[in-house]
Amino acid sequence: MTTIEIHQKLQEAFGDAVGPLGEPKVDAFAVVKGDRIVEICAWLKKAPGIEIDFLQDLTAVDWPKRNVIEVVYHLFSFPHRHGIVLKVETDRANPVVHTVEGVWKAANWLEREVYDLFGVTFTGHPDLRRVMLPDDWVGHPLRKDYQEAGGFHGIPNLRENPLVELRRLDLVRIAEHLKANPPPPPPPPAPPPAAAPAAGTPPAPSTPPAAPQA
Amino acid sequence: MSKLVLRRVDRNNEEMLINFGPQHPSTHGVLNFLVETDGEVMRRAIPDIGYLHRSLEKIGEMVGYPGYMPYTDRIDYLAAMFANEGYAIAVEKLIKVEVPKRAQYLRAISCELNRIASHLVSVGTMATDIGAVTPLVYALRERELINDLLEALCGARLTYNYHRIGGVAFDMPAGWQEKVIAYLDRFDSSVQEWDRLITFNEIYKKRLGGVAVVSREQAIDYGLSGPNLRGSGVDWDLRRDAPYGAYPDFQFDIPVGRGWAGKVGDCFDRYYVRVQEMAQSSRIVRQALEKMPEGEITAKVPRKVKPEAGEVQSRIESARGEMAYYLVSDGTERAYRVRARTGSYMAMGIIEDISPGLMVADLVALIASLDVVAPETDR
Amino acid sequence: MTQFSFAFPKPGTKKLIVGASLGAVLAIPALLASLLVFVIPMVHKPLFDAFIREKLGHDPATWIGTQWTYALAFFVAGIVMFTFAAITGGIFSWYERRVAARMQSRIGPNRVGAGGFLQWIADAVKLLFKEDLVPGEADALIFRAAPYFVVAGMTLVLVALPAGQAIVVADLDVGIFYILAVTSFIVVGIILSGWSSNSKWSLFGAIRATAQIISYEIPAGLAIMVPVLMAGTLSTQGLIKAQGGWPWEWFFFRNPAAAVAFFILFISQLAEGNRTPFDLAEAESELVAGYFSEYSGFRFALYFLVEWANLWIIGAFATTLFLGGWQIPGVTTQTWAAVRGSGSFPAWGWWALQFVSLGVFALKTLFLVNVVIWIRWTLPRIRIDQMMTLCWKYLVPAGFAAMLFTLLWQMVATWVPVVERVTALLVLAATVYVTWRFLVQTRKNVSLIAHERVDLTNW
Amino acid sequence: MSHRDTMDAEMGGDVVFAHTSQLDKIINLARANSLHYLLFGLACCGIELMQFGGPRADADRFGAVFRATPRQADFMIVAGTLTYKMAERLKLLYDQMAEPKYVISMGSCANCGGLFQLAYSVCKGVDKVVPVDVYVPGCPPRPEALTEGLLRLQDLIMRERWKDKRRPPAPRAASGQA
Repeated sequence: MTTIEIHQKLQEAFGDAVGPLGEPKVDAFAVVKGDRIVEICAWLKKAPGIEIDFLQDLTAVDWPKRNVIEVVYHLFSFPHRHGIVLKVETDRANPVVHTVEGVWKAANWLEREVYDLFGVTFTGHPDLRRVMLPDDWVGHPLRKDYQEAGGFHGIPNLRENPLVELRRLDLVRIAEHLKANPPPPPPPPAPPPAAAPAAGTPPAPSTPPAAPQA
Repeated sequence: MSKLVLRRVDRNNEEMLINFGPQHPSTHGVLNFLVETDGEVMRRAIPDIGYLHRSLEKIGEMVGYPGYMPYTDRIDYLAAMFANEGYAIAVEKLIKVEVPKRAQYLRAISCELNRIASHLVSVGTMATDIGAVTPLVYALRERELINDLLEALCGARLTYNYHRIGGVAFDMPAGWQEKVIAYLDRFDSSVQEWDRLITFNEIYKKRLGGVAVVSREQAIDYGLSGPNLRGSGVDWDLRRDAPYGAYPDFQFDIPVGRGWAGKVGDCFDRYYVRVQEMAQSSRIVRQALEKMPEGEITAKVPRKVKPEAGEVQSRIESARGEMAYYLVSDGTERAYRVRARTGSYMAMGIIEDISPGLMVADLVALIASLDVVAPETDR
Repeated sequence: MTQFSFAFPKPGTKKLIVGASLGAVLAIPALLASLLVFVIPMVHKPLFDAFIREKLGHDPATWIGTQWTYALAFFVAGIVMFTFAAITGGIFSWYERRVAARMQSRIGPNRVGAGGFLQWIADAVKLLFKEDLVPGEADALIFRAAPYFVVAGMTLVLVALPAGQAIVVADLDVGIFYILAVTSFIVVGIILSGWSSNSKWSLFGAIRATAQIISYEIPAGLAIMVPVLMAGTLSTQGLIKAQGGWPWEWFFFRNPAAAVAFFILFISQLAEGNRTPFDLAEAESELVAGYFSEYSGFRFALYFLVEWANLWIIGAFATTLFLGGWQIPGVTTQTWAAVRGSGSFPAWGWWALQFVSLGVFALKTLFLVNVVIWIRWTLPRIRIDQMMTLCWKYLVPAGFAAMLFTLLWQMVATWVPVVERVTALLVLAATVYVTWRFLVQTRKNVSLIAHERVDLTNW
Repeated sequence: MSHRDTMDAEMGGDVVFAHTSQLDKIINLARANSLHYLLFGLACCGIELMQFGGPRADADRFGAVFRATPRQADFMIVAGTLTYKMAERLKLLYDQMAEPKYVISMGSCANCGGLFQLAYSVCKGVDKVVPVDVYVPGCPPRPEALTEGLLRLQDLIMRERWKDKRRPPAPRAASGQA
């Protein structure tokens, strides 16, 4: 059965809860209403000709312009070797979806990751807590508007560009040398300090192993 | 381990809580298990991951399509070729580019050699976790030779960055084919040597037979894939059942768990499936080298990869199960969302539910047999 | 900038280092052997009285200093035995790392001295200079005392363990009983170390080690009963004297049950020494480092010393009981008396024969030590419940059966003495055949891996 | 430039290389030739760390045996990407090691955060958490490069004087913000 046939069967069973099948810009998907997702998945798992028994992937995509976080379900069936992609659109301010852990146990950890990185709360989840990030981490990183906290537990996030560091050491040594033996003629003009090279991408510049002050 | 978890563990403190710590010789990489044991028998092993979370999916959104290729190596550095190939196939699907035949063959060869290397490490560390140190060094010796071959091919030992969008980076150097054939002759006798050394060792079979059995339905329900799925008796391999790249041209069979040392789906099955897969991979490489066509090694791909808006998912059979890349593009030259679904992450999900009743020594065997590694789990 | 010179780049020094360590490779075992042969026999009463009478010119019975010099002599003998244990422990640590590396097609330590022979000295000196670290919340007193229990347990065994015809510190007539009693010191030390380091891993390792060592003392005891029944004495020297020099006169071959008892004893000794496949206590991959995971510096060196000195004890104990100890083939007690000659001090021939008896004993022990090392780097580790079932469901019943069979066997042997000689030859033939089959199989396996060339040149 | 007997303090580590007496040489010779390293393989460099103990670049030749507990380790090879969540564990383990302890930072991820400069969860360099003695460049560095790092560490140890305290107690992180 191809994805289109599955989608027709879905629309017969659930009517308007299942949105139209997007035109296949490479992969087709169907948008589904959030509150009936569990029924749909349970039905897909038990429907005679479909039997989708393998939750291949469950992830999320953040669309700030449409103010929505899509939870994407990639489903697949081993016996029939066919699959379909379902999406649930949740409000970006307070994303809530019911868990499908009852249907497939694989959803347990996938949903925990989506909660950790996107902040989508899955009601009914047995053990919803952060899986990747430390528990006292602030914010959900994979959202588009995530601001980096600039360090964690006092460990700074910045590394000064090594060239700047070495440049400064040269200046210190030259000054020291000049002070040690002031040359009779006027000292040659100190070479203009090279502007800190603007790194191509906007990431924070990196410092070398900073010398201790001791 | 967070306070939330401690609340879940019952507080009559009759059991002992141990941190099977992030820095532990037998947790592959930095995985942590809070193990609640009553003496030797475990009540529960709660996995705690994230010690190697390098935010690869966030970087995917900041770096251009071609720029993300070196990062895919780090998603699973033991099977870096597969990560490259998965990402390359996903982007090629997105920009609808046809990869020339020779490039597909080179991809298949490099991937299968990398599968052997990855299985060698997995099988070797499993033997060490059960207590025999010598097999690990034998595996490392064979792996060192594969490192030389792949270094001759693409210049790196571990993080290859060999595949490109639309093909491969370099062609085979002169004389490389004979070197690979010579290595495979040696490797086939080494696999038998390996079986004599450890696989049919009485203590090894006793330690792994019938331990942590994962039934067929459980494996599918928890989303296991690759050797873990085939170890439980499910005959499913993406290379044969959803073929991609050059795999339709090769004949190879898929080893499936048959309960060699106990029940189907126990630790020994998952282990022995990997040993047999290594032999199959060397068969594939031989066939690929014989039928290697001439021709271009990369298709015409524009300098600035700017796919039109849409989304795609590519699925390949990596050494640790099914690796799928889900790319969403919004028309710019940077991906809008990059998602890598990996086999180890799903395998971590099953550990907490199988571990009650096992002994601490069996937890080590279970982790090794599921072949979970930190980079794939944490991404 | 001055170029900093490393410690010994000067051309002459390298030859000096290699020469010195080659000398050490020969000198250290020779020094140990001569120490044993010349010092230990002097401690026994007849020779010592003769020493006082001739050399010091006093009558041993009446002279008040006899007891003091006697105590001094035993003190010297104690020091000799402890240095012997320490140095053999060190040499075995180097030897095991080389053999393990060679089994894993690696090279193993070869930077310190010729072939890395002085590696153990480097380890010991480094561990001496480490920080004396006692974990904060550890029970400091017991933490510091624990290693010395283990070392005491190991050293006391050497008192009754023979190494040559007259080379035994004290030939107690309850030797075997004493050795079994003293090995339990090690268990006490392990429990203390596990408990006092106040870390879950150490406690885990200690409880496992205790369960293992205590439960394997039962099959060991039963297996020891077989040679004791055959020899009729508990004294270690007596046991060896009851066996002859030739292999068919060893207990191992004279009684089929003794062959079974040998394997039971060997397995139990492996378990008591925490050697693979029974190294559950310090399981690298499960318990990080078992009961000594909180120890560092010199206390950790003591644990390592005991682990490797235990190798010698495993080998010596099994050789004494089953493989005819120091009996030199063809040399009977008459020859010993003849060589000793009259007069209070034995003639030079006697001392030379002592060297030969020490050599025979060492050869057999080192063979068994090699087997232990070989097993360690081949077999995986068994689980704790399997270890328990192996002990209580297989070894203990087998031990009882062997003991009962020996009782019957003794009666048969006394009625028809030729039966014992015939079975000895039969068992010897069977062993030779099995060894030959094993070597053929090994050569076939090695030839299967055609590409594998054994390269012993890169020392 | 004025000739100075000690290595430039700002550039290299803060260990003063001074004249070592004959006794120092003997002690250091023993210490340099039996360095046990702590198993701390984090990421890809961890696999090269396994190869470093493997058959070809055999660490056992130099007397370097891996130890699982920090108590019995002389130096720690931080091999791989250090994330913030792991940084506290690293500090804990470093403090548990017995005193004459050293750190080899292996791989560019450990040296300065490597190719994960954009990552929010990666600590940019191990020397923000523990003082580092030898930096081994490479991603991942070859086992031979790590052996070179080990030899550099042995040189470092050979030149130390035993009587003066080796290292200021405060780790670099406090002064990392140059």
